[in-house]
Amino acid sequence: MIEFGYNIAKDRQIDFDKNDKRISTYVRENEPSFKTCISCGTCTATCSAANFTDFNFRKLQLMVRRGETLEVKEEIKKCMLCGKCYLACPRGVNTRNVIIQINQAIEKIENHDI
Amino acid sequence: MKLEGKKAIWKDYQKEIADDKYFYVRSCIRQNFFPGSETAFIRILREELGKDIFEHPCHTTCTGIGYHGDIVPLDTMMTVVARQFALMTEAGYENLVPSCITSFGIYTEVLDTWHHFPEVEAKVRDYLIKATGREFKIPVNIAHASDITYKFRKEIAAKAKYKLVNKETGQPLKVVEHIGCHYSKMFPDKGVGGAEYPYVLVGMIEEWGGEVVDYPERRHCCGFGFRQYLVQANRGYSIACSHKKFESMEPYKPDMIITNCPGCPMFLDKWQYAIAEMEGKTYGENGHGIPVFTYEEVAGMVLGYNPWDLGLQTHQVSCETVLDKIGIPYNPDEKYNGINGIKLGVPEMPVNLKCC
Amino acid sequence: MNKKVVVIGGGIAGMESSAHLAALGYEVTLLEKTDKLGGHLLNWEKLFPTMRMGKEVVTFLNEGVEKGKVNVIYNAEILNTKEIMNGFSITLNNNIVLESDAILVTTGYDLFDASKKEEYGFGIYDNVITSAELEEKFMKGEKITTSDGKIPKRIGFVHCVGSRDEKVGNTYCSKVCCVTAVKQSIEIKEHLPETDVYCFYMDLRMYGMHFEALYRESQEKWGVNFVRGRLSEACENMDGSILVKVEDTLAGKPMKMSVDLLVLMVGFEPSLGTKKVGKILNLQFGVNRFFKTQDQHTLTNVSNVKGIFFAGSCTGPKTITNTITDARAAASTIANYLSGHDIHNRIMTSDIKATV
Amino acid sequence: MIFDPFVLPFTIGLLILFFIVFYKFGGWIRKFSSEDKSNLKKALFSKNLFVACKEIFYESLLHRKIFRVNPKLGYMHMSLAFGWFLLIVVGNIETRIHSGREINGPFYPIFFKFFEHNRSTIPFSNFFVFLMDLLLLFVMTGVVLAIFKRFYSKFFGMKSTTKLKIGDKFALYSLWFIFPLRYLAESLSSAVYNTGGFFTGTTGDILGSFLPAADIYYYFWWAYSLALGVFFVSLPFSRYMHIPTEVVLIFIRNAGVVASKQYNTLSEIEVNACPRCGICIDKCQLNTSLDNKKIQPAYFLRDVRFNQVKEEIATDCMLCGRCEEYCPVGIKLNNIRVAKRKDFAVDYIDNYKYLPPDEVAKADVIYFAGCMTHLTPSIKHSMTKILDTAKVSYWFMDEDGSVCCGRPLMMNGKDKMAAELIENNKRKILASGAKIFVTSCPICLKVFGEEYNLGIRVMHHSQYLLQLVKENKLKLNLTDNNIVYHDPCELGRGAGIYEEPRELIKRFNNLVSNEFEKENALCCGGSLGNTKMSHDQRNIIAKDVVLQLTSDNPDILATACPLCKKSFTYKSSVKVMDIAEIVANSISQTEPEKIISRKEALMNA
Repeated sequence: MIEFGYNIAKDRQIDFDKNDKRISTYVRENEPSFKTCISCGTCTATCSAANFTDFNFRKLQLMVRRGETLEVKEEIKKCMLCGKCYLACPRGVNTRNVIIQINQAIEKIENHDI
Repeated sequence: MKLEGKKAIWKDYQKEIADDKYFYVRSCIRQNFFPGSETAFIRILREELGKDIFEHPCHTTCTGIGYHGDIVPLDTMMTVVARQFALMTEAGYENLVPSCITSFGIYTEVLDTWHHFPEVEAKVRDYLIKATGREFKIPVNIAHASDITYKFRKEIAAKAKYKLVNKETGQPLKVVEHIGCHYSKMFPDKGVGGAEYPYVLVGMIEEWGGEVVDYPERRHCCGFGFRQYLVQANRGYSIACSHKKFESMEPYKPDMIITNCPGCPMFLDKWQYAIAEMEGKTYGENGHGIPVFTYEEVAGMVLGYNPWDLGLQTHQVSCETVLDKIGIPYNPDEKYNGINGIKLGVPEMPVNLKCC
Repeated sequence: MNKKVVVIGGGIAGMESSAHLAALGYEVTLLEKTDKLGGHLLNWEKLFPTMRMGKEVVTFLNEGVEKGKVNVIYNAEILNTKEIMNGFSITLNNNIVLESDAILVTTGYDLFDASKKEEYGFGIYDNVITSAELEEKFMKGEKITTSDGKIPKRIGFVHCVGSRDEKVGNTYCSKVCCVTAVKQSIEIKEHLPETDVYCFYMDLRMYGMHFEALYRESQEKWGVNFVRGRLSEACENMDGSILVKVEDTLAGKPMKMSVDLLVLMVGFEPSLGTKKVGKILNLQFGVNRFFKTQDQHTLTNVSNVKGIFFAGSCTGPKTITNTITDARAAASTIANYLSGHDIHNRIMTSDIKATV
Repeated sequence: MIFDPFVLPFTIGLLILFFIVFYKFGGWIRKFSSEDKSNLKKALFSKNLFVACKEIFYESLLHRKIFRVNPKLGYMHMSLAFGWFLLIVVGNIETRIHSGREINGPFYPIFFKFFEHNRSTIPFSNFFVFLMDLLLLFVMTGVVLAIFKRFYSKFFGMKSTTKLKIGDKFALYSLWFIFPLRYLAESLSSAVYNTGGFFTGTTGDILGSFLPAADIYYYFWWAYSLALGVFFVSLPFSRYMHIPTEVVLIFIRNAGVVASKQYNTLSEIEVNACPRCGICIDKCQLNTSLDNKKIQPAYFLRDVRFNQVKEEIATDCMLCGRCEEYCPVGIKLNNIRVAKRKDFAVDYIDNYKYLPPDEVAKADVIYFAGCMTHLTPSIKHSMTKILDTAKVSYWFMDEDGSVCCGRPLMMNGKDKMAAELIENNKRKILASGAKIFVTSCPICLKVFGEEYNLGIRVMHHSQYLLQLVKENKLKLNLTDNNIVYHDPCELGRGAGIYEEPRELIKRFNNLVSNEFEKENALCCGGSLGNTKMSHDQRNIIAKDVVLQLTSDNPDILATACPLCKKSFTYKSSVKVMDIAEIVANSISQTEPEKIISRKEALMNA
């Protein structure tokens, strides 16, 4: 292998067909309100964690739906589960359970349960 | 795939192409990387088709690389372009034929700008007079060299010794065509067949016996992208684009790639070597790459020109696989001979990409 | 003697306005270019947001036409018109000459020709169809399959095809496509519960009462997915499925996704009839090429020619509900005009008010 | 030796029961921590034992707590438990007196009337015969009520009765048969030997008049013994395990063993002590408002006991504490629920490194609004207005956005994550040097009080505002508003704060009482403890609660929790206000000095 001083840049494109959508499937089954998110961003706007960091629950949910889950595991830990997002959500998405179910899906994938 | 659908679109995008008396302008980078191509073009036009094609020794760059690389200002670019027009006018020609796709794009863009903003044209004429004392006439016809080749594709086919057909199986070769972005993506009307399903190369491939492969990333850029390549730190993006295209075309098992732009054959060819060295991945059969040709080279091949006269030895991905399939004879010993048969020495062979 | 009104166009606007004009005591002649009343609605199975059958609405409208004893002339084409004393003389293709005191134009819309949006591959790729074609399948009770008869695993709906798109010359919103996509998504899920549905939208315009509820139902009950991003291009994969490229603008990333069937939500364009009739009657067209009404708020049924009025989607895209309401409004406007109220003076006063 | 083969089912059953029960108890005792074990030992030789015995008598035999909630149900349980107990005690005394022996076969007193026919030899025989018949009648009334309850639970004012598992069915049906069979066996024996009193004797005479009593009575003694045997063997596998376990639980509790946050031996004993009486089911709003009869403690503890808890059962609970308030066994239900959630929770460490460096202000009082209060800003504005007016030196700790207190994480079994937030907040609180910590959120209140170990006073704003009023730091105007006060779960049942808010309201307004108040207060439905309920379900609960609370058309529906306020606001036609808002609105405008708001003061400085 030759060192060229650069590498093939990673594609930013979401490759939906290849992406792992297990977390999404798991959350959709266990918290159906996950399906009704319209990405309005109210959750992120009110988020306690987003006050201090770039944690973006709206985007996180979307990334899970698209199967872009590489960073989700670390990102999701930033949530304090305080519930402001749930109170603010206009679509009644059970955001706290979405977080909990994402956690569980990640753990189950690591344990090869799903 | 419904071919009639494409044909309907192709019908909508036909352009006027002059049939003789060409003022030919070479491409900055092609004459370096694929010198055989432009030579072949002139030879085909003069010897095979009997056309009047003129080159001016004072012709310079159109500044397209600098313009798209954000280092040449618009006014400078237009003044340089005006000077090229002036050279043509002085030589008594009206039909401009650039060899470079970016030049073609630049000229088209400049003419379109002047059409909408005549005051800009007036200003540029003023600049040109002040700078060089020259004056110019607007070209009557601007056609890219591939347009000319497309126009005479049937004449070439009539004289051809070979077809783009596998002589063993009798099957047409599977050909990927790649159009330079500046050919029709900016001005779809100015390209044969438009921007979405350009026909200029497809027409040649079909006429010369090959079969076109339509793969998902067909429209994607080759990866040159000027700024992407020119800055070394950004080359990862450039190679990623080519990589994306190869990954997309690979399942179709193409025999060859035809291009009509200076950058595309360069990047589609050289990056195959780099990808092979970075990832160990090759896209052709048995560890070979997919040979990448210019349309002039392919025209020369079917007309039976000596492959080494066409400059095929300067390709990174070796062309012998295609020559063998078609049955074009070549002497391997002469591959690296210079003019007058002087041996130039054999280049070092890459590790992962098989070159003969 | 009863005053006479000629209504041009036997779609839903023409039918309902004829019925109301007849009920008001006018002698109404309804001209229809085909041999059936109902227009586009004849090709639509179920209606949003109620999912009721379109033919129920046609039946309702037919009853009105029959009860009003409207004189319907089928296969009618207008050759020319003349202004006569306080009215018009209209010559038809079969040498019938009609006289009328007022004309109501209800020439409607045509669906956008999706093949103009070349990059989406309609007419080129086998598995790209339009919303009208999908509705036709529903209507005929055909199985929803890919071109080679397989059950699609994933279906994509592309919103705004031919709407809100300067490139195709239609900058307006067609109003019905968003909710139609939602409606058709639900029907797909009813037919094929295992199929994933993805809607690619720019904005979701769920402005009508109950539209939002239908949208929510599509997500909650049927699991339809929505991706905000305009499709840049559709390509064909080797297996004939369609690779769509879109930016998921909410994720801020480009995305590619294969769908087995791609449905293009085609928008409204002024119909050929609208263009023809407009020319014959010297009617003004607005910036979007639909008929120009004399005031956007107040004189929504009034044309630039005294005695000629508009109803329905010949003045712009409308839902069925809006069209029927508009038809009744037009009937009432005509009654107002025929009983001697000078609607043009109202135009004057409103103009003055507007300028003051 | 007095013996007959029919005593074998009873005797073997009893032995099996003793073996299993003592094996279980032994296992539990062994698993206790050494500290708990020494507490237990000490308790055996202290007055705690007597306290425990008294409680066992009141609760296990008389079922005093059930009596309080539901007298009919209480009588049923008492007649069965206490009646049976007396039957055993009096029967034993009777047999001892009769036989003159201290030790008899265990079956002897049980089947006494089978073995002894000669009444005249027994001292006080008439008295015992009468007493034993009376006790049997007492127990029989309980049995009849129990059977009646199974088919017509509404008679007991219960809307639902627990569903049975297979062990329960064996135990229940055998229990139903024990006393009727004893009654028949004794009556038929009496028909032959005239051994019965007013109850069995009379019945025996009637039965004897048309039945061949002498031929059949023996089989009834067999049946009676079998019913007892089946009951004893199935008892440890049924909810009737609660009978021995509750006795042990009461003793253990009195010995000072306290619940921990983890699921431990005490939890296991509590789980076994649940009689599945079903009182919790009727108190649960998920049942009464949402018709969810799957998750209540009776079912949850059953699933825990048989190791088959599903996540949704553990998490679909508002932790409102109404069940715990009314549990006759006094099981710490919320504690077990939260402990069990840990089995499903994914708990991480090192999550909150992004929290900003501490910016601490020195002050006497810390005001912590809490996350929820930031979504009901008029509560925090009222508080700052009040604190400014009262010229309190305070630091609004989460003015620029909250760091969560950690309670929601703990409620979901994520203790490690909560500990990190607690550590962060605690450091700031202690650095401020404040002596009083005031929060507007009852959910926060509990965790600051119980988990933070701050060593300073932690108060809810309702308590602190009352204190300010009492100290004359706030002058409030009287109003004639009729105010109904809703006790937030976490403030009332959670922290025992019932009176302060009421006193605060009463001083300046008319407080209207309501059926659902104090311990009986309903949950607003907003609960952070429940992660499963949908938004629609929460709305249904909120609507039901608002309906109950506003039945007397009050002017204001007051509460003291931002989440309750939020839940009610969308569903109530009556104005919903937090107690802080009511106080802030009543602040006397005739205050002589101009109040300089904090912001102005800051700008001037």
